[in-house]
Amino acid sequence: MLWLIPALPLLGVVLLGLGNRRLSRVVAGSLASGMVGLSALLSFATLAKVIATHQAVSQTAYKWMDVGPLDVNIGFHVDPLAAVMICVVTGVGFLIHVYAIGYMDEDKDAESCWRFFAYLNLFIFAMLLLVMADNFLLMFVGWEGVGLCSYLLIGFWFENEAFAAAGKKAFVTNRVGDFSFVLGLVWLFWALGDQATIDFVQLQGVLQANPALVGGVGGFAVTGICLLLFGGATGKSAQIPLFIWLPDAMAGPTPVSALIHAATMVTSGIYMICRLNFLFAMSPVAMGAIALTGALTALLAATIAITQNDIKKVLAYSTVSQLGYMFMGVGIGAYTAGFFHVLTHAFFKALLFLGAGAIIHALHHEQDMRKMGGLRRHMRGTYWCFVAAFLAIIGVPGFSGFFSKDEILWLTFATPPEQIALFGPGFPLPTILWGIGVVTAALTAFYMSRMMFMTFAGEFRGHHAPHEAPKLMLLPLVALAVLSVVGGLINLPHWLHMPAIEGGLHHFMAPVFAGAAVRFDGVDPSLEIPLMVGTLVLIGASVALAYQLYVKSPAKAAAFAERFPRLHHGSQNKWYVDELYEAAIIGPILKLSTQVLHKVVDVRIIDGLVNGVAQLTLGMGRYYSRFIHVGQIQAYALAIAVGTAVMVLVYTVGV
Amino acid sequence: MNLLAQVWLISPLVAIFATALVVLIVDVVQEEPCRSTSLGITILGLVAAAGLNCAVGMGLAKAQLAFSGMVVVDGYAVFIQFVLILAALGTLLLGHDHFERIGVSIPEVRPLLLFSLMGMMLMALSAELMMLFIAIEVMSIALYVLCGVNRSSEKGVESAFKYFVLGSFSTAILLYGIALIWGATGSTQFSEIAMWLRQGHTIMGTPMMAAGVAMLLVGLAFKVAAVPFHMWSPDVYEGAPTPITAFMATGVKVASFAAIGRVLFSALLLGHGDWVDALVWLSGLTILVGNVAALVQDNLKRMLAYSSISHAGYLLMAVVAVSPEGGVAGNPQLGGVLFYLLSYTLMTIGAFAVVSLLARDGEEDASVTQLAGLAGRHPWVAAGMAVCLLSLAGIPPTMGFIGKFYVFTAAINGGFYSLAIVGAVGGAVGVYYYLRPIVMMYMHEAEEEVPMAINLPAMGALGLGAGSMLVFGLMPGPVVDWCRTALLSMMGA
Amino acid sequence: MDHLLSFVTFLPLVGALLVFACSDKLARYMALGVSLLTFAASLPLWFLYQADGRGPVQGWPTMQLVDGPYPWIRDLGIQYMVGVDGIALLLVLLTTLLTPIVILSGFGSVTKQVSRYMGFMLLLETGMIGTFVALDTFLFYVFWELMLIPMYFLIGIWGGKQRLYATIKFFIYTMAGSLLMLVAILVLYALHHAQFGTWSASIVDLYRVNLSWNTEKWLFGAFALAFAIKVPMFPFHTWLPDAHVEAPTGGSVILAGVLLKMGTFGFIRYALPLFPEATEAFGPTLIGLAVIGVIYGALVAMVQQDIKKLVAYSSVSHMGIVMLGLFAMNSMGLSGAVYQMLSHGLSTGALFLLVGILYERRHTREISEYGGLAKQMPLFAFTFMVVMLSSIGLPGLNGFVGEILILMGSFEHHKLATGLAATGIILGAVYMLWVYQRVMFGKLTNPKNQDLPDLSRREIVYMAPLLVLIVLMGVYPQPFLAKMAPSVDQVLAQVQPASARTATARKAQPRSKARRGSKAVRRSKAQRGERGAPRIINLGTGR
Amino acid sequence: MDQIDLHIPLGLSAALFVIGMAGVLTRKNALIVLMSIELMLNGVNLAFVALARQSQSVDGHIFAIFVMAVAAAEAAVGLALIILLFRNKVTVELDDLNLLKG
Repeated sequence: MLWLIPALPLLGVVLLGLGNRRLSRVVAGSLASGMVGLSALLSFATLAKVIATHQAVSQTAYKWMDVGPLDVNIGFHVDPLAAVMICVVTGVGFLIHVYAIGYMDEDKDAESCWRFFAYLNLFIFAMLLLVMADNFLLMFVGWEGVGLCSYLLIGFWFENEAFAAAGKKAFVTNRVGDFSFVLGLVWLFWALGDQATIDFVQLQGVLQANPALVGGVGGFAVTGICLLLFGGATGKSAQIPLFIWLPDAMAGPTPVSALIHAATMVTSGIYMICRLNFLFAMSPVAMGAIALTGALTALLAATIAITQNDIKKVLAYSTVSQLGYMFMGVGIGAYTAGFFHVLTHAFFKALLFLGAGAIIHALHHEQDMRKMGGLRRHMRGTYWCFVAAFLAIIGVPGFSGFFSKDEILWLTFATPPEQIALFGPGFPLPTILWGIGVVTAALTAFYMSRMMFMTFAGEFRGHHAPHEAPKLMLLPLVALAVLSVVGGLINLPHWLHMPAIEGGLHHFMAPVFAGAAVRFDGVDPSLEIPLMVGTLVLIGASVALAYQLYVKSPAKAAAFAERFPRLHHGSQNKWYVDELYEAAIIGPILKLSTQVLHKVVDVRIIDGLVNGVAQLTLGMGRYYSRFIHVGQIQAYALAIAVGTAVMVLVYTVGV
Repeated sequence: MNLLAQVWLISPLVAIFATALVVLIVDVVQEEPCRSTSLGITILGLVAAAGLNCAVGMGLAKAQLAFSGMVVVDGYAVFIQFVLILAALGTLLLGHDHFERIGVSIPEVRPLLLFSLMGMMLMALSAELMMLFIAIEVMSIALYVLCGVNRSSEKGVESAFKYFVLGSFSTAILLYGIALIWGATGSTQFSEIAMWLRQGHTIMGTPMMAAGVAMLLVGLAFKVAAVPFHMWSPDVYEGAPTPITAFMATGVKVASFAAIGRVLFSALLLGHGDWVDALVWLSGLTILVGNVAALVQDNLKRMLAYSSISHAGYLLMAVVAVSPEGGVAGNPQLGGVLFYLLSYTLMTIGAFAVVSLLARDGEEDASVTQLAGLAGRHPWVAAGMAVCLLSLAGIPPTMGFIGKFYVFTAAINGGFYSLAIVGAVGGAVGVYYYLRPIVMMYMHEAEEEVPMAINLPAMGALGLGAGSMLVFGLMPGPVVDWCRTALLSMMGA
Repeated sequence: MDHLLSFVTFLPLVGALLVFACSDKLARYMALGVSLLTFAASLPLWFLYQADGRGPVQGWPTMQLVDGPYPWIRDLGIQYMVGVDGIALLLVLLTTLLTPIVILSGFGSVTKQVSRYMGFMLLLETGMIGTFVALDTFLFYVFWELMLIPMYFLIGIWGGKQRLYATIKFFIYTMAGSLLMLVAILVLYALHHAQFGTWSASIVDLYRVNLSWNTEKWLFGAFALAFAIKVPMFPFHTWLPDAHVEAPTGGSVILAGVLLKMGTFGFIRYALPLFPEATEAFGPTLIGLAVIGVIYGALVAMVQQDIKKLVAYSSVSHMGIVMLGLFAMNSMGLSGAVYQMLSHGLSTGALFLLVGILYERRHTREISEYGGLAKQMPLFAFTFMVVMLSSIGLPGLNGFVGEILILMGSFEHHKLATGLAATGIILGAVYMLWVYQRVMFGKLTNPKNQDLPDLSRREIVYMAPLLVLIVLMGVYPQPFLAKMAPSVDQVLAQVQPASARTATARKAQPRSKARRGSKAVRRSKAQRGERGAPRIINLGTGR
Repeated sequence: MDQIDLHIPLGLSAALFVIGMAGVLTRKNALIVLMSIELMLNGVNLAFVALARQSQSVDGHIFAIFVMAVAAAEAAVGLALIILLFRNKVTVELDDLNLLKG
């Protein structure tokens, strides 16, 4: 019954498509949610089965293509990793669908709601394909499918040029990643030579049988392949250098941001790396690159987030930053930790977005935090849910975010340098990464508190009075709030000394990551607690600072900005990355195409040559008829005479 | 062999002669020349000649010399005579009421045409150089007159005079060549010249012979309008009345190539010695100059004149490529020349039929632009013209393409690769000007409606041309067979 | 059944003759009927063709449904013989499918000289099918040229403002190539006679001709030029934008859908099997051109202001990918190439139809004239979206299958080229999404677009089958791939160069006895004798 | 019979022929051009006769007669055309014949 899980949302798409205009918002919404809900149930059933049997479930639908050495099925393979992921996708997805029914109520063109929900369902379908695929190509189908859906959903209000442009930007940026992903995939395929396969299970078998195929651990081939694949991940999961699309993606309706650009799609990069852990583990260099990229992205995004005023933008950059954490986690080989953060992040970030959505909805699509404030009183429910998420993300002990983030930080610190030998084994990369991680944690705490205070604290600075969100929207919030509080339980750290339940996720995932040869030992475990405490102190401090700047004396904040205008503007303008790309890449290419390729090469040179030849021939004709064929008998006779003379000479003298 | 048998062999010629006389008398005795009767008689005569021709061909076991070796009758001659009669027939049809339209009403046109036809047929028959010379003169002198038959037209007279001066000039050269060859070999009989060569003499080896051959070739090259001896043809074609132009474009070419073929194959034993190279050059030049010069012609007749020059080039290509030894046995390319001649004749007749339809009240300069929008007014005429032009351009599925295929194969089989490539390039160039009338007819609206004197005989000629292009383009088999046997019969001789 | 193929080939011709005679009103339905009949007649081919069956041509099992040989010009050893292998079969079906669609689309757009238009369309169909099925080089050439004439008229009569320039350019460009090809064919034809003593233009006989390296070089050049112009490959592509822009919708669709495939098909059927060494030697060059074409086409397409020009240049880019697959010299690349030919035919054809639909309503192709249409014509926007996605190779749609197969295939031996060509993935998305955004999204500003009607029922009818196929061929390509697989391996077996092909070998070897030693050895007559299965075919042609 | 050296008569004939050619090429008057052509033919005749003398056969003489006859016919037509020409153009200068060109 595995195939039903993706099939149901697809069925939803079809039904919605057939129903189209005729379906009201509620009908369309409930149909879509129903489909996702059903597949959610199936997913949980599958998860239960996997947990119970400790066996991966797999199923082959039909043969997709069989050409030469390539033999691909439409087939699904659900191991613990996938099982958990599909539950998150369908579960969170379901909640967000429900939420969307409420959210879309005042959409300008109510009759296009069906479109919205169809896209959402299509997204769920694609995402499930990505997660459940048993081979590279099918995964790639989902991989691009989610990209398409995000394109469609970002540009959902396509009458707004900017939104449409944002959609395009997202798709194209993703394509850049896909380009690298495909090359990695192809290279891997041929590297395997006679045992070429793209089936994940077989692939793992082949590689473990003889790693020499890809040049052994740290081999050139494997490093190249891993880097290319990671390139794909940077596109999908908004890492340096391809993170630019995610903030713009906030143009889409907020539920979309919550589902696609926080909870699920953007984590598919991490998921892919976890899936291929056995491959990535073979290339320390690539691992190092991944970890470093993750860390830097986390830091960069955080620095931008602290100055944004658009509530969704803040969340967007915080997402990018959190994704950076995850990559740092998987980069150092702490796959479970990384994936753990994927889960918790899915809960609290979705919650944050939905909360933000509720606020925006309440304020009639006002997103500027400077026009908010004092909402604590107006929207209690939303407020408390928001608080839960807030505490989770800044990593207050006991909340889900704390456990996952802390595990990543500790393991980063504990990683033996030679395992992420990007700059040679001697280089203390782990420590540096850890440092970045801590700083980022502090920054996170700062900008999140800033957001909290600017929206909920103080007096309301907007116009028409806000109202609490409708039940339909509140329920998912509550559900997610609960999850973000208790989510940590699934993988409690060992220092709590609760052997019964500690590291649940860890044990569950163990078989998946068995192949990855990453070990954390040789570092004194007793250091873990002090480090953690240190981090907590920093976090507390930054919260306090934020309180100072944004509640106690808001003037200070402005003054602070005055002090360092460069930094402030830089941060506010996202360090001008977009402008850089525009100037360095897009502009030149367009210029080249128009000015050189089209106007010169095509029109002038090639066509010029073609027409030139034609003109030359015609010219010869004209010359002949004007200057040679003059109409004088004796000229003709002369031609004959000369011709005769030549012939005679040639024949007699034999010139 | 008794005289009667010999006369029987040349009976088609006799028939034509008789017809000519009858028509002459008929046209003269009637105070006001009644076209249809004389046309009827002429056509009857031609048909009769054709019939006799077939009969002679049927009864022909092998090549037969007649009149003490002056003429030879073989499959080759029969085929050529057939094509010639066809050309004459076509000319008569398309020119049916042409002369009235341009205000020429002298009775001698048809007799002269028939006399010139006799000359042409004689060229195909002659087995001896002097005979050939006389045949050429018979053909030419009649044509000189025909070109100038429109006495009121300056162009007509000019063309006639140009043709006359240059024609007799080249004839003199040809004649000198004959004299030298005779001097060198001691005979004007083709067979004996061949014998002389087989005895180990070579053309290049004997200066007198070499010079003679060179001048002979020049004389013939002039008749087929090969570059650089071509310059008369565009002027003459343009100036002469369209039907006469058609007749020159078809008949003269066919007859001259018939003569060239016979001389080269059965007298000069083509393929021995490198004197052929000159012909290769002629062929290449002719193809290129003809096509390139045609590009810029707006006058249809002139354009067709240049096109016929380029076709002469392709025909030369076919001629030089056919080398008797190695080839003869089952070499399918042999028929190339003849097949090309036939297809060329038919499509040219078709094209000129349309040109003649454009002529009216003394004015017969047909410019390409006059065809504008023809497809709208006379779809069938346009279609026929289009087919003929595509065939001239050598585009399948037309007879013209088979002809091109033929000569190219011959050239390549003979190892003349570069010549074949020149031919291909020329063909590509040719496409351009062959398409221009089509563009006019189908893709332009007429700014000024050019009236067309649609008449049944002319349409018949067009139909004959276009129709055979398609029919024999799709199933050329039988014609191909005939051509091959015809040529073999001559080379066997 | 023996003559089914010939029937399919010549039915449109007969139809054309009838249609020419019809009145305009009748002609429409007449033509539609004939083309539909042809399509119906061609469908059985799919079922009759047994991918793993054996055709009558000895040593060429994949060549089936053969009709003939019947002597045509006995003297020249020219015969009528038609048949299809898996590759030609699919292309024939593509042709018979597209023609009725095009004719239906012409109902609205063609107003003057309708009967002629329809007649030429049918004539064209015969030409195209014939080119795919001909098994005699002479026959092939006849059909090859026969295609030109109707297309020439279609562009010249029903085209846009610059139609005359465009159509003559198209005709002469192609003619120049084909004439040189004709010369090359004739050289083979003469050599065959020289070596075997019989005259035959049959392709199977010509496969057996032994060539000196020097000859092979030049002949390959001639063939490659003719086909490269048709494909069109950079730098022989400049006729395409003009022809496409000026041609009427139907013309563009057929041009992009089928005629361009003639070039690639020519490579598969003629240039590669006839000249394996040359293929091996010049492969890199052609791949280089193909890659340039991919990137160049995409970049130039990106900056076009005219939708049709944009699509035209995108064709250059896509066909570049196809060429890359062709010269990958392994089953993945070649299958990918063929598959891409099909999907390009469908998606680009559909694109031109859509542009035509716009043009019919607004009589302009300037992108700037449009904007915000998605609101006004949602159905149109949806169709456009699907087609666009298929053309940029979105996984799950037909475009992807071919593209990925080609990339995977070509990567084996041409890593750099593949890497460069893969940028097409990005660039394709850029220009397509960009034009979509400019045409469909944003506010509907231009008052002229205020009340454009959405797709009419007729338009839906002829777009639907394309959409269905686009999805089907993406979701379930295996049947198509299975149909062509043996034929692809057959071709590879004939082209199989010396350097052993690791991956393809696994699949291709069983079918192909083709293993040849070093160049030097390979040139030797003996070895040339049995290179690839078809080398031992003898149809006993000629006398 | 005493053999004579062929070079003299043949040389003379060649000279005649070339002079005739030169006349055709240079003289502007149609009549003179016509005469030049006759001159060329006479050159040929001389060659025939000379060669006949050498090969001890009468063929050459007969050929010469032939040529004269034909030349006469040609001349007749030629003169007629010249008259026609004069009627049309009131001149017999060859340079005035240039309607047809290109």
